[in-house]
Amino acid sequence: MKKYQFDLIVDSCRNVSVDTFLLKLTCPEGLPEVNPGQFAEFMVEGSAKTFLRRPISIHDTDMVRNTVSFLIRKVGAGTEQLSKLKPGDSVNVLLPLGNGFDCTSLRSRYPLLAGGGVGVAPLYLLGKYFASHGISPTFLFGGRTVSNLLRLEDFEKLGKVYATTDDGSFGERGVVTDHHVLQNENFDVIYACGPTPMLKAVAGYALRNGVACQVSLEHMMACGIGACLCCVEKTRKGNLCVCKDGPVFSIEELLWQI
Amino acid sequence: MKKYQFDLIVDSCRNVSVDTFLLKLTCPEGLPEVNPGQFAEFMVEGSAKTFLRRPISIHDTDMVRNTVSFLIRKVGAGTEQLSKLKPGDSVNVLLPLGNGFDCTSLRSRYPLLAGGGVGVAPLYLLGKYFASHGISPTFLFGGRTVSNLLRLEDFEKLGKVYATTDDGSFGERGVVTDHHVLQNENFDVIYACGPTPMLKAVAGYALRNGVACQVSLEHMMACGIGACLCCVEKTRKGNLCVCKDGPVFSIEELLWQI
Amino acid sequence: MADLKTTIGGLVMSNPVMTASGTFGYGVEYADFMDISRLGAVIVKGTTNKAREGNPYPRMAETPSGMLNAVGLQNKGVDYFVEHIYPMVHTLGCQTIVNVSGSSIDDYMETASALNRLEGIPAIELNISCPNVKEGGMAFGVKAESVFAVVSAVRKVYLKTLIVKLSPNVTDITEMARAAESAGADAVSLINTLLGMAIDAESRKPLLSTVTGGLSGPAVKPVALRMVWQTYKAVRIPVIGIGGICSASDAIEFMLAGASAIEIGTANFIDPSVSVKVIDGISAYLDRHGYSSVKQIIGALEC
Amino acid sequence: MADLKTTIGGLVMSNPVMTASGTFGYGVEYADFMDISRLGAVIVKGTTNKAREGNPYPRMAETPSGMLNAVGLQNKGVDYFVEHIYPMVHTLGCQTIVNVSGSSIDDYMETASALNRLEGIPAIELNISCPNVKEGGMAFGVKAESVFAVVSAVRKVYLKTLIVKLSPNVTDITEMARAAESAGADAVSLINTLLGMAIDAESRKPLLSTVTGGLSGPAVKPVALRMVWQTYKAVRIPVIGIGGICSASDAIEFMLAGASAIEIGTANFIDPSVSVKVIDGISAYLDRHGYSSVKQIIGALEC
Repeated sequence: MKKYQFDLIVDSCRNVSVDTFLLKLTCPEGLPEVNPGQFAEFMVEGSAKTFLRRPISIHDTDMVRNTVSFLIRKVGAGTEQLSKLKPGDSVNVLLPLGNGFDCTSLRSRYPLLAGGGVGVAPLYLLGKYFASHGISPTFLFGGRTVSNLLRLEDFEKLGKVYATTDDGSFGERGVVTDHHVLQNENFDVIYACGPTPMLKAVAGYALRNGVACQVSLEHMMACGIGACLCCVEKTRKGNLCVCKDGPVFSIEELLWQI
Repeated sequence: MKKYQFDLIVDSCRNVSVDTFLLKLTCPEGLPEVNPGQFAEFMVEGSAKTFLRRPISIHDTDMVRNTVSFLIRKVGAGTEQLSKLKPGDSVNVLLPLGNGFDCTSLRSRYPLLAGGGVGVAPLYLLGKYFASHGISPTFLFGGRTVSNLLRLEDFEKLGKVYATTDDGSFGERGVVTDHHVLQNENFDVIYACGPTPMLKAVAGYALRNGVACQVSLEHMMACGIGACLCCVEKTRKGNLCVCKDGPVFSIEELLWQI
Repeated sequence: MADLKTTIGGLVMSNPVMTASGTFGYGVEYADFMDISRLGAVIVKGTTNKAREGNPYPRMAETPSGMLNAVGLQNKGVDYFVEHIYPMVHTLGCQTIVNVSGSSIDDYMETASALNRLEGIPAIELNISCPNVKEGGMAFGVKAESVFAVVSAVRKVYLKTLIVKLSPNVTDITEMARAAESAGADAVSLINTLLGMAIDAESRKPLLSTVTGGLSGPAVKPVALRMVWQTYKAVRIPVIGIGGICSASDAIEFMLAGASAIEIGTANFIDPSVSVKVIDGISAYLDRHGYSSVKQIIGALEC
Repeated sequence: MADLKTTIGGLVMSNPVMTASGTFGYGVEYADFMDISRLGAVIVKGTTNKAREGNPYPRMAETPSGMLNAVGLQNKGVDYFVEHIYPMVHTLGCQTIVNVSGSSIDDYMETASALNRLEGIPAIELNISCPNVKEGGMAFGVKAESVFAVVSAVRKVYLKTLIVKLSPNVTDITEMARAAESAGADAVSLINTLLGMAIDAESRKPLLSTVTGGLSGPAVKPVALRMVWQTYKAVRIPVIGIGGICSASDAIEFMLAGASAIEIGTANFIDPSVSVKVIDGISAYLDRHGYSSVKQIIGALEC
């Protein structure tokens, strides 16, 4: 897929939780096609502490209005700076980058979309894809506490949403792999995005139960396009770039000890 | 004089010409006494291109409202960034720094305040000093063109204002030392601030006519308080720091070839 | 419009702007963002005689105005390059130079002679300054005798333009440049990365799997500029400037200090089309200052 | 609350935070902004046997995340220091260390022995790494033999704590550190500035009157951290870390890499009260991580 360097215009930037915001950008040149799970690299201006671009999952697109949205957690100087963007501001973005989730060749009829924390971000576009193809996805989200569970009401418009929290403040207490829905239902593919321990737990469940599983990794990146070879993950094919060969991998490709 | 490090609050920030803005800041802790000709060092946040503070002349103070104003020309990344400040923003400032103009021991009764471009900035507070002491100062300002002459109407409230422009678009055509007022009047002290060639021309006039003359220098600075020894000017007393021993010098102290 | 044509030994380029090894892939990665045929040359990533896995993740850390990397020469080896990559890059309409690294003189010679046979590769850049491999790499670049040894050996088997990429991690870079020159190098390029390190205070762990890595980006530009200036005065062969170049002004500063051409590295990660902006900016500068050729600004610093 | 007490040879400090020579005047310049008696020590500016004018203006250039300086040891000489400055700094309630520079071994010895007589000065820092003077300075610091020679000579006449400040402009800083150690130094401090350069493209002129100058600030931190880590593993005497420290986290990183104490330099220009923030931040870090003494984090990097 052709990659673009765009100056996108901020349509809105609003908090959705204490540390997370939803950034909606307009693409005057016309938004290119985006696969669920692809990401963008944001130039961060106005911060002496950020030098490199910041890779951020694409959360949603609107091909009619030419808008693309990002669900971003403030984790450092870069995302902090992005949270200060105001409507009308311009931000330089490379997109769409990487390979997204495999939604077609796996022919899933009963997919589980598992997200941890802000890892739910790319699952929205993926859920929309399934919903638009007549498949109702199941979402299973985990967070430390209820405020880490993001945009639940929006996800509920696409499919059934289950949740766990470490402190039991919402959904079932525990981590996503403890949730009863995994015992009760037979999903045919699991798509997961979130912190590595959560991904490994989900991958372990998938392996044990013979379910296909795709995980989206979040390595630190420099270029975002496979040039610098900094964001590698060791795989059966050797060191692959998460930015170019990922960020989504089938768990069989990975060498995780699970 | 004791120096302070303050987080000042932006009261207003407005353009006064195409490349110059007036920044008015409030000092919640109470503004300390400032001598005309002293300066402040501004921390510039939100710019990857600026590392050091920016030294800027104090343009005006209001001891009742605890405000201090700066007339700033956008000449680079630092001043550009400062121009984006909005009311309510906070900016870290060291002040008052350096020694200002000698307004007392020279006992001037008929002072000329000569400014080139944005070099008029410190002359406003100096003019106010004289006006408040019953002395009407004469201002003589030079600029490349009319738009380089700043806040003329405000200076006119303090004293008579003469001007030159290189292109003759306002006042007399030429540079300040060409102005007829220098032939017609007998000033007893000249206070000058502006580009070095202008200062040297004014100093030459003063020397030839036996008039006391004080010039404010604008060397590049790092610390602003006499620690780094970067902003030195060669004087009869050796290398002196413009930040600490200046920025105002009597021309007899300097080793200028004039 | 001023003439941007640039010559480095037998290598003729349409302009002095190249992309640095390891920062531009094989060129094709950037084809969506710019017309890579406009570049003076693309220097493709460090190639060794045998395939290398590189270092474990994490290999990168962001630093003030720069970054550390410890990729460790991940590549599929020269044979793979010759068979699979060369045929592809050859069609990109862009001059391709191969950066060559190794752990022994024999390694370097083997890779260089394999590349010598490729008609479409007019030059190699000998990387004797990679700080991220355990053996060889930088070890060759920090002593004049070993610089001389490896360059002489490669010179015997490589007959086209031989550029030697120097390490800044030395007391006197002009010694290394002179050694490369007397061993027959056609040009020297500098600087490679400065050896650096980053730590996470909270976890008390290094940020790179290899503990140390190579520092690049605008942070190192003042050091690079100084070394280019020193080297320009010390050797007769052309100097290629590298180190934190992000703009036409940066590139021009390197040329004023004595560089005949420049390489853009880390800046490609920030702005994938930066190199064409640099080319256009150099052209505009030359016109504005009344120069008819880019050659007129090489070493034109007034001091 | 964790114990911040720090020992460097015979020098005992209330905490490991010092201010670097040339960045903090004589301490008094900063007294309006902070309580300078809270510092571990103030290292006052480079002092030579005779007065020095320093280099012509311009002496400074801003660079990405850093600055170049070429002050060139402007100072009034050791006799002036003894007569006029010492009596004043002695009353500031703050431990004062004098940075000593010179153009010859005799210069260094003369200054060091004059300072040896001052009861209130518990240590000197021997600057064999100033890049901004024509003779001496850095020349002494880039060869192990001359490091040994100058440190041995000074050791004979200076009986209190002798710190040797090392230049980063070398191939192997551990060689210089070992030479200083074997010549009797009580500690080494590193890094001094990296030799750099800046040019104004439009005027085609260098930005410094001396063309080259010393690079400092966050830009050099990765290099400094690496050199401190290498040196910590190479010598038994304490290492003092310097290079771009702007925060408690930066200071802690240096200590984890092996520094027993640290110096804050360029950051003083940005925030004149940064050093007390660093002291408080180190204290908070130690408490948060359950350390009872700052000594426990020295060299505690896990790798």
